[in-house]
Amino acid sequence: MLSPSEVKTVLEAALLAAQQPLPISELKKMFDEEIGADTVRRLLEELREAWKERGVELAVTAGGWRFQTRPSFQKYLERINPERPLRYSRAVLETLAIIAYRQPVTRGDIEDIRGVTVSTEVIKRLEERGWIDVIGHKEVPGRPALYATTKTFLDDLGLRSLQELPPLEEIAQTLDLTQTPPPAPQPAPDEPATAQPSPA
Amino acid sequence: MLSPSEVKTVLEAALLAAQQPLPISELKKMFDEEIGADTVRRLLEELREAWKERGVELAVTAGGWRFQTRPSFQKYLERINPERPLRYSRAVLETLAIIAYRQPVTRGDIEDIRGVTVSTEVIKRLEERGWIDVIGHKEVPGRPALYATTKTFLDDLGLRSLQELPPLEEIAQTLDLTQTPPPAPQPAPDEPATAQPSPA
Amino acid sequence: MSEPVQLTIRTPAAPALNAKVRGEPFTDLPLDLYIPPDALEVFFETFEGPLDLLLYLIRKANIDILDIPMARLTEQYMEYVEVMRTKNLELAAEYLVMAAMLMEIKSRMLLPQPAMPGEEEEDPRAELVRRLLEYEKMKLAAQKLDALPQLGRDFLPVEVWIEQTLAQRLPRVDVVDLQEAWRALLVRAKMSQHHRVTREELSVREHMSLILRRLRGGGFAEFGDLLEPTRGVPVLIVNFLAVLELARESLLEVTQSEPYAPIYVKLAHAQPE
Repeated sequence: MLSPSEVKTVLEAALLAAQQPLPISELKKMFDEEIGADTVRRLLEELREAWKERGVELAVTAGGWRFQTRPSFQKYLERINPERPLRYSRAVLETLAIIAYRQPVTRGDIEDIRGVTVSTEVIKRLEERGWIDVIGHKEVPGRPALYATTKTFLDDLGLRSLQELPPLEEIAQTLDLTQTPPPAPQPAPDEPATAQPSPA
Repeated sequence: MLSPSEVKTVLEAALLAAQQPLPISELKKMFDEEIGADTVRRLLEELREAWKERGVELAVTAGGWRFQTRPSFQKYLERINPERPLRYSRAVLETLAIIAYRQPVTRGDIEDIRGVTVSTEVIKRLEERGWIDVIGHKEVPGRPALYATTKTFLDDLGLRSLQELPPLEEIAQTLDLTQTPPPAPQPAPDEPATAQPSPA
Repeated sequence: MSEPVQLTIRTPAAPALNAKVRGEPFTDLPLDLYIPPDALEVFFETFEGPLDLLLYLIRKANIDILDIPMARLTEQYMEYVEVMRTKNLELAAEYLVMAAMLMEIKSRMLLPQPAMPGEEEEDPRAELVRRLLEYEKMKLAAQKLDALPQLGRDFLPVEVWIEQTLAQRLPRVDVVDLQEAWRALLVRAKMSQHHRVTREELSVREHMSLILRRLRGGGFAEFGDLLEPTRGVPVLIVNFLAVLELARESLLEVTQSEPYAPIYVKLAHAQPE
């Protein structure tokens, strides 16, 4: 039979090692003896009290109890947890590129170009980011939504207009896919040569 | 300017939140003030002392300092972490031992020592665990891959370096058969029965 | 072969054997080794190969590994191999190679020995002994490695949640990413012929989006207003092309009640949203 303080030590170890918040019902499973939810809760409260002055606190979330760093320690921690820049998947990036260059487009158009189905998830992520929206519906059976990029998209990428996107021909040429060179050096009428934004 | 006890609180929070062991050089980066490696080490030792009676301990491995649960608490924790790595077969363990103690080795070297072919499966399991990797190729026909153990291997077994591997048992005093054999009947070198880990 | 397998191994002591049958360790083997046929397979599976089997025979019989009686060892080894063969157990080629090696060593032992020890001639058993010792070392090392506390199996890493005060982090995208994405599409689809989009076309497409946005309410707009003539000729032309393109793609309805009357434009089948 474990003493209350031993139970508390086990609870602490379990919560420190847990990958997600643990509800009391789960924590109770560790003990052979029938330990009441009330007892566990009281011990957790004691633990919380004991961690009060530390850089890590015991918090209750929707999913249960978990240890988490205190927000005020963030400034130290982020120096050694350099947040790896989040990246969109290839599916998201390609879908975005197609909408940017070929707008307005339907999901079907995107699928034609990518050659694979486009998941709702991908579209939703771009919509939630505020980078694309539905600007109408194509008058074909099913009336598919027409997507276009938004001003937020331009702002977030530091572009004044879509014309500042790298010209597609250039991209194609670097691949040596186009046989015929462009007929004349193309003077962009309304854009200085330096307008292409340099990525930060 | 942080007081030593504040620095200790930050160190503790950082180590509790870290995804992998942190070396002192990394821990130092959290502080604006120039805090010497010696000071950090002393504070870490104090922390280690402070955690002595808990279910979690501060350990030092090849990669640096890490909080980890104590093996004696595993019997409680595994009830709420039902997913556990499978035990490795003898083929996997012997292959690992040969790579650990004789690195860098080719698959051919491993086969010579074990006297049986080494399946790709075995090598793959160790690679997927992140315990071994290819560090080069031997300049012989076929350029076979040379395998060595990784830092993850040391970290996962709680070792600071290969020097801390369990010493190889000296089974016979000499391999030189031209010398006179040992006069006394050689005791069976088998390990005591308790040394063999009992399968779960 | 229905009769029980009878193996005779003269063995003064039975050292620890790392073999298990049905989870029960083989600790005390009788001197006359009898293994029930159904346990035999399990028994042989506990060997990791010929070296492992040889080591077992040597240690079991308490033979000095540095002075192996080759005739006896070879005989016992062959008995096991024979049992495996007669029981139709899958016999790895390595066992046969080892059998050949043992016989070869045995026959070389029969050759006249050099008069004095320490001469050039090496003991024919030297290579075998070297391999046996090395394998035994590694076998024991493997057991020791397995006995070390192992992350995930015997202990867990501590990794508490890092509470973020900052705004939710979002993936970064820059122009180069889009360029790369398009390049990837080109490489995959080799679509350069089909999708040659010029700078002008892009601006047309941009204005197509802008016009659709303006008409999203569902009402009519006057054609002339859509063209935004006040913004200069390039914009006017681009807008004109955009309206034509939209009409061609049936996205716009263009109506004119009579010649020279104002032209009105609205979304095709605009539905109040």
